[in-house]
Amino acid sequence: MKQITVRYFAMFRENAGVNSERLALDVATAADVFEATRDRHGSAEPQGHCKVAINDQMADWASPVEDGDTVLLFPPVAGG
Amino acid sequence: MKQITVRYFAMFRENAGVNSERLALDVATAADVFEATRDRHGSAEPQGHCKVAINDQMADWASPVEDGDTVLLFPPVAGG
Amino acid sequence: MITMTSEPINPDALRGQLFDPTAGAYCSFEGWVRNHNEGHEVERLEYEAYEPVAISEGEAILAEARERFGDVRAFCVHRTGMLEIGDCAVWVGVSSPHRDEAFSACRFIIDALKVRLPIWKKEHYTDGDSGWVNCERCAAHA
Amino acid sequence: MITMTSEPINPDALRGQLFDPTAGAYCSFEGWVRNHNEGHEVERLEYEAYEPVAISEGEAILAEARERFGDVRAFCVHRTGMLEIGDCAVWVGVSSPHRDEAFSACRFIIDALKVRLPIWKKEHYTDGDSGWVNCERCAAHA
Repeated sequence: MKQITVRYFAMFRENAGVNSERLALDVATAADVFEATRDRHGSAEPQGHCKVAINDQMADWASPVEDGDTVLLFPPVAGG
Repeated sequence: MKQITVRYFAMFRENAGVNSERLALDVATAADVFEATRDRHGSAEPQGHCKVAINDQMADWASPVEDGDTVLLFPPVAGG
Repeated sequence: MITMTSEPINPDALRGQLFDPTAGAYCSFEGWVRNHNEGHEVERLEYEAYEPVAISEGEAILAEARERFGDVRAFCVHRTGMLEIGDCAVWVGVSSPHRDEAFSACRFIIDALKVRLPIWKKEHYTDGDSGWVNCERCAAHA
Repeated sequence: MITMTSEPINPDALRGQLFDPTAGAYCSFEGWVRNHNEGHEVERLEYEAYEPVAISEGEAILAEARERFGDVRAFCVHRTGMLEIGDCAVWVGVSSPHRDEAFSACRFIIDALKVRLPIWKKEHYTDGDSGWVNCERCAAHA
């Protein structure tokens, strides 16, 4: 198990009801974190429409996550 | 012969030494006026790079000119 | 340079920062809050941004623009918080020696900002509903 | 609307005239006097325009832009007289519901203005020479 801090934004935050939470997760990649939090909070947004950052760096869903990492889950963006 | 007022702009005006002049010309088209004034003032600018207006309306070189018309000779433009 | 601000954007002041004696062309783009979107009457918009990554991604986009279009100076500013109809939500300005590069770089930058920056837009409709733009199943009107 | 002016152009005031609650996009272009052209060091520029035809041709170009790009509002202003380095020689502003049309119409308008309006530009160089731009055999440096 890894200690992962997950931060939620926009509709993900509204859905989770918290800005962030620290979770003990059995995960290898950013995609695993996405799935774990989707199961936990019941979001229906497809992963392919979302983005992820690890420790403030944009990342791929296949990027590995390490114990102590902060994973930022970004729902579909709409700047401009 | 037709009485034609010819107006010169930019380098054509500097070349002719006048803003405009009234000429009695044996001309049928705007192109004829261009040639007559080129012979008169010695401009070397090719007609294809220039534009013409008759009585403040943009025209073609093949446009007919009538007695009393004002023909505006525009050297190569460079707006913007 | 890219900045995020909760204050009104002042295009004229920003434009002045792009002056350069070698620049013959300036192109700017602004996104304004309009009163409708996909058939819904919009009353106001709320922008949320995650600034640390919005800034670093924005700077990466500006660097890519310089790499692609050469001798261009480019700035942008994005609003956060609550905006009313007509407010400027995003401003992009580019100056360059010639106009081709100014137009191309400006278009490249706004297109990239819209899809790459962690910024979210919640529309508040005149009927009282609201919805996050681009979210398939989360908007109140979906 | 197109206007010609011998006074400095104020882009911010002009931009305000393009506000419209249905407009989500605004694109502007400015031509600035730069300090060089084709290898020559430019000190200042002189613009001469024949206003009656410049205005009627300019209005025709704006009407063509509306025909091609639909729901766009577009204005432009062109300077006349003597301009210094950094001065704004021409301003084009377009607002529209979406950005594709704003960019395309703005580019169409500036491209057309440059080749269709009876406006002439004389460059004054730092070495004291001067020349009409685009004239093959008339410029002092030709």
